[in-house]
Amino acid sequence: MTTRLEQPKGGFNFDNYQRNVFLEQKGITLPKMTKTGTTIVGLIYKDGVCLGADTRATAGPIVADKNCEKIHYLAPNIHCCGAGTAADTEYTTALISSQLELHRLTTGRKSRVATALIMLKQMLFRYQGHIGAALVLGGYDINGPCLYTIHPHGSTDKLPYVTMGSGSLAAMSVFESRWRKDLERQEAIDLVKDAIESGIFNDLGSGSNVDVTVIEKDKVDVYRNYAKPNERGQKEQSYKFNRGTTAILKESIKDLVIITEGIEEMDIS
Amino acid sequence: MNPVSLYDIDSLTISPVEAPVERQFYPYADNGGTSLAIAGADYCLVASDTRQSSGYSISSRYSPKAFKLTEKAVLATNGFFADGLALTKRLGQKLEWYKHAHDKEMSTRALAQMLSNTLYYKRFFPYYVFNLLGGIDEQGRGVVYSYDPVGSYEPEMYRAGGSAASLVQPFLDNQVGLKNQQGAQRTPLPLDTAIRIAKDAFTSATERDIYTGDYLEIFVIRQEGVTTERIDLKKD
Amino acid sequence: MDHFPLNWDKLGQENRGKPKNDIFADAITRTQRPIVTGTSVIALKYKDGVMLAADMLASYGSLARFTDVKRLYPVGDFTVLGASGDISDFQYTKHLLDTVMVEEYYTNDGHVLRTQNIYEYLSRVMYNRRSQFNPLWNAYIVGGYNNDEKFLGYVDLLGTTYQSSTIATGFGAYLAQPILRKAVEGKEDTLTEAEAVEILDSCLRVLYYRDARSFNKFQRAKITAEGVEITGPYKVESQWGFAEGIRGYGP
Amino acid sequence: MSIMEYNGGSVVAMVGKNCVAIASDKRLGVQLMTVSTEFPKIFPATDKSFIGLPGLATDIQTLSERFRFKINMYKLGEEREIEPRTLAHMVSSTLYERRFGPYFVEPIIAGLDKHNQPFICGMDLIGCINFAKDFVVGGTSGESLFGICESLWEPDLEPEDLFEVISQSMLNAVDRDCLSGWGAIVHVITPEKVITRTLKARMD
Amino acid sequence: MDCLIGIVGKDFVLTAADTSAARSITVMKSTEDKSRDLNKHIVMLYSGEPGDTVHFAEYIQRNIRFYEIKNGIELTPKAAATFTRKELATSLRSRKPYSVNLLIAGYDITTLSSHLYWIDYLGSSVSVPFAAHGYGAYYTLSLLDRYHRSDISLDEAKILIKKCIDELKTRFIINLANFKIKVADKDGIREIEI
Amino acid sequence: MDSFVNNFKKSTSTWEDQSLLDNFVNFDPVKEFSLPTFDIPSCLNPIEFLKAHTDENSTTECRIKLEHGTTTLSFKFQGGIIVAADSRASSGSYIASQTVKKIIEINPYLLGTMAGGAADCSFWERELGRRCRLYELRNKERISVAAASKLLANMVYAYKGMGLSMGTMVTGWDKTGPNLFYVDSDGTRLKGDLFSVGSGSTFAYGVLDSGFDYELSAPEAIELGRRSIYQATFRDAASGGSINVYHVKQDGWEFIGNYDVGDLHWEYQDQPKPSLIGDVPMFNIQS
Repeated sequence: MTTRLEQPKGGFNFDNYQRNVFLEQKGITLPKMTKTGTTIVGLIYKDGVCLGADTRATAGPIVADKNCEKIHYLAPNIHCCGAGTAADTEYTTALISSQLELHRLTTGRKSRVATALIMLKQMLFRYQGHIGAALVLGGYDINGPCLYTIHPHGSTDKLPYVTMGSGSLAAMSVFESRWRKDLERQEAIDLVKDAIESGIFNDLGSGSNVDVTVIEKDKVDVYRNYAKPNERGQKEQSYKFNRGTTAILKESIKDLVIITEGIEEMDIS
Repeated sequence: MNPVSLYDIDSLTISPVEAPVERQFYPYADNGGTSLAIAGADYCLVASDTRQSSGYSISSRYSPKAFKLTEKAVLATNGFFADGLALTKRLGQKLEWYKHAHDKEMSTRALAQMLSNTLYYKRFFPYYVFNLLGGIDEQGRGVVYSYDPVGSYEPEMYRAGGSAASLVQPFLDNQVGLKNQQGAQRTPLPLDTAIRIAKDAFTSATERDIYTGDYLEIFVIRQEGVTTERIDLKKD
Repeated sequence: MDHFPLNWDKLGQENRGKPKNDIFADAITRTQRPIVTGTSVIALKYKDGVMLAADMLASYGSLARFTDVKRLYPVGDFTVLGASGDISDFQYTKHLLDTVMVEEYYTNDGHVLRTQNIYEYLSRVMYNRRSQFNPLWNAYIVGGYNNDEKFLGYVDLLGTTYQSSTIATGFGAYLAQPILRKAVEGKEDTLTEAEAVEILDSCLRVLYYRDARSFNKFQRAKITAEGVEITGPYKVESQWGFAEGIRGYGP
Repeated sequence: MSIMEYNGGSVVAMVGKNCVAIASDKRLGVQLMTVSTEFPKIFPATDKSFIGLPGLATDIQTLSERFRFKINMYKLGEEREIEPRTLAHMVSSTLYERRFGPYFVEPIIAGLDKHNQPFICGMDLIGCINFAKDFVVGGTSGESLFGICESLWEPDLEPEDLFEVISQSMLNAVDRDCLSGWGAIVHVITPEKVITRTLKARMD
Repeated sequence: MDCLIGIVGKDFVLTAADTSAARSITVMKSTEDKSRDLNKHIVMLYSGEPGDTVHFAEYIQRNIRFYEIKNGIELTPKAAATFTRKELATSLRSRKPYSVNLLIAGYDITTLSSHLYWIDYLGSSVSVPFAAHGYGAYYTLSLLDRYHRSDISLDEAKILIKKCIDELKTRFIINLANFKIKVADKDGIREIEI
Repeated sequence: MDSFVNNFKKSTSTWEDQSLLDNFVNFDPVKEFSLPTFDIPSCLNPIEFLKAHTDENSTTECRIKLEHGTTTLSFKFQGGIIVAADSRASSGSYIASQTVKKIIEINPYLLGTMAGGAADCSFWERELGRRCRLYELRNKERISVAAASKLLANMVYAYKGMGLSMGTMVTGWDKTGPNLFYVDSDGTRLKGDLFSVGSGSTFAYGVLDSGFDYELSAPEAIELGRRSIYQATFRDAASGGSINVYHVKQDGWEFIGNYDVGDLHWEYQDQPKPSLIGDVPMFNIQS
């Protein structure tokens, strides 16, 4: 009856795997994870890269999150849109982001988009598609604007305009008919917005708002909810209840004592 | 009575295979969509969104799936649209025959039972539809009948069906059925409140169910006849 | 729909609705699947009537087998049937419709089948074949113009039907429909013929770029008060120089 | 039957005006048989934050202990209470660590941060955080809860109004779900106090 | 097919376990004790995969004994249940998990109260006023709901458990011939007849 | 070759072939007692096809969720028969309805109960009602409960293996006195004194057996029935809603009442539990 103090160590933990297989053998089905059906896009314009994403996260047919953030920060000059299993895109980008930070600290140089690309594709390839992250990677480094897509199995693509996710075809139809070389900044943003909106209105896995991030040389603009084409209107009536509507069996109240000490507390957060 | 016929299962033992069987072909699809019906003292409200989808694509933004069957009844079908349409056409035919045979329109109560039987006669190859039948009875009171795909039905005061049924139903329980509310006044629900509740139920369902949206069609059935109203829902 | 990106190339009609646990796995008498297939048909309503367009390719698997197949078929004077999916089933449907039209003609009572009637007939045929587990492996668009009324309807192998001001089958449902909806919704009664042609051409171009089973040889049907007019074969202009200067797939 | 439905149970959390509320049902079942009606799924994390853990009962217990351990370790190491947002990330990484052999819970966190700002969030079973401004739900009545919360919730509810809204949402949602219910418990957290109430519910 | 029942009374816990050990379609033995005394005041009833059950029960029994020898403290029922739950949940994550359902019944001499813990093979543990495992639960739980009170006396509890056993004898398809009844209270564990 | 021939043989299973006149105009006396015919899907194994769509554990994408889950009971006592049932219909874990009438009034002197597939029960018991009425018209005498239950059993037996799901109790009072039969879709038909059917039946049996006595007074018997269903709804997740109680008497059945379990629980909660020692009445009967 000894107790070991568990210290967190890196990497995945497969403790539960055996058990879950055992449960599955007993005829129990394992649940779904939150996926972002998603439309994500990116394009290269005259002075940089413009990334876009919708903001709907789904769990099956249900919208789990109406305004989630799908454009992730990787480095000051690199951002990355994620589609697929939501937690995977979240953690994959976070992991690579921290590695890039360390890399910058070690080398004292700005991160290159190619570095991020290689790190991402090697990581995804290592997990053979089990990490379900489909990414659009964009950034600006000494080679100028760069744009890549990375598939869950680790294959990559390099193109001037790309789309991913379940709404990729809807978005691509906009790009294919309106993209041209050397767009102006505002034109690029508008095109990206239109592509995302095409996904939002035609693909059920995508919805809500448009997020846009513009990366230029030494300048990144994050437009969270750049367009909100789907604001919910006013409800017909309020459904406030009279107090005491709900029947109660028991009640207990815990008062919180607010301590104000003389010494200014040091902000350590 | 012919005793043989009582045990005669010939119609079942004939090999039903008449044509080459298709391996990949799957005869059903789910076209999504939600409906609700509320019965009032002298009206019945049937509301249904008009999105028809297949997979993650919207097939049509305006493809109504609630149909006026008689002057006193409206049927909302959710599930597989082709089955719903086939069922509606079949009911329409039967109602026409009934009219010619009896020189009157079928009452809503009789229609409800007929719908149940029609569904049950497809017990072994069911229509993949979840029906709501809303109407007014002989006394002019609102009635709602809800069905499972093979024809089990019951009269109710309010009901939601379709892809967002489980999202809408608790709200109706609370606001129409006044469930779990202490000291709630149980007065008959006026029509305008019912319409407001229906609209809010659908705007809420549209927020969370990807298969519900585009337009909302509200049928109000009263003694004087059926009126229709169409409002916009979100299109994402 | 499976939205795992690697499965996306399998999208479209041929993979629709395969049961996950295939109970018929060891009970095959004959496998039926589309053999020679046509890809998307697209259609829209505009000011003067209805327009449909499709390419002229019939593929045999991934082989571009026949390059001069007419997939837009006039039925009567004011109706056009656009077909995607199995070509032989389409030819059978043409035969069925011809028979109906001929029968209607020789009753000689002056009554002509309107687009709605043809559409209704076709959708009942499709639903009936589905109910017999012996579907016609197609997705059809029926467009027509009768008594100042524009008609555009869709029916597929399951008997699923809908009407809309813009319709696209096959891959077009993903690639062309967004363009069509944006350009047409709300403008059904104001779009001129020239604009409609331009919209269709831009859809066909995108489809030619992105649909691997498409072909740069198209037909376009126009149904107006004057009747049916089928134009083509014609090509759309395309540009493939977008990735100039891009080398490789990575850094 | 899905593993998330094996024991049943649901949790919901909502934001009000300078307050948050979190509610859970009390059932523990084995598939359709109810074993206990005294099994709340909400655990206090700090004075002003709670973790709700709907899902498989054994994982609820394992994780509640694990989080208690981690929260205490944090307090010992940092000499301060853990903030709800920090807690959310801690829970999330604990879950994602088991990406390929997950715990079957969908945690929900509700609390007030050090500036007494409301914070709620929900997660899927591998730790994808959903930072919501209105409400989050989890468990077997998830769909029903989404629907009714979407209709009943409105911004800036006072604590007592928030209590009514969350209670009515919970009660009506679990009444449409076989596997949740048999009583409910609600915690309303305000800067001054934590009000805990046990609701009178249908017991079928 | 095992059946375990436990009832918490005012100052005691009453448990019953059937005594038949079956294999395939044969009853191999009809006097099998399906319980282990964890210490003077705690008894553990087990059912589940044959082999796993006894092995796991004795493993827990020995470990709790070891703890007591080492530390000189008797575990409370709650502590014993928590320990057992954790061991079970851990074993479930191993290559060869124990598939055992348990009832842990005991009298807490520190608080002078009686407790019953229901633990299933997944490692869910819950404190309940009465519980049953196995198919028997489907017949007896409603009876226990109907008649159980928190201040039930031992004599009444005995009648109640008799009612449960009688119900199983009438309705349950398998003939559970005998039951072993145990009581844990402040004086320790003892077997009784009903 | 067979399949080739079949191609040219006229199909018998399409619905167009059914004459619509059948339902309204033609009257064929032989048909009155023949079994209804149903559309069967033209695939190789229609039973498997159906199972794949209606089975609880099927993973097909368009699963047809049939409503199910129930506790029903009925028992004979000196004053007749008590029939009681809950009112919940669930599909999956979603509660589709809390107000199902699971006791079917076949006619003024016959009752049937509903467990298993709701549509199966109501359709076949309606059909049974029709046949009983025809019997009555033909023979100027009511059908016996035994005969009625046999009719039902024979009808569903013809479809055995096709996926019907029905567990019902047919009760009534005929010349031989009160009668109670259990009939299910396997074709089983049992005459008995006390039955409970459905997912919560084991829980109901527990309370029922312990409180049952043939000599119970009518109010006591009614209370026993109600109590047993209540205890089942408490433990069984698929049972609940409200309790309907019927009493079958010599001159037909009487509807006793509908009791919402939500309120009943708190009512029962306030009542003291029965003592287990001594000869104390088991129930607190009000009025």
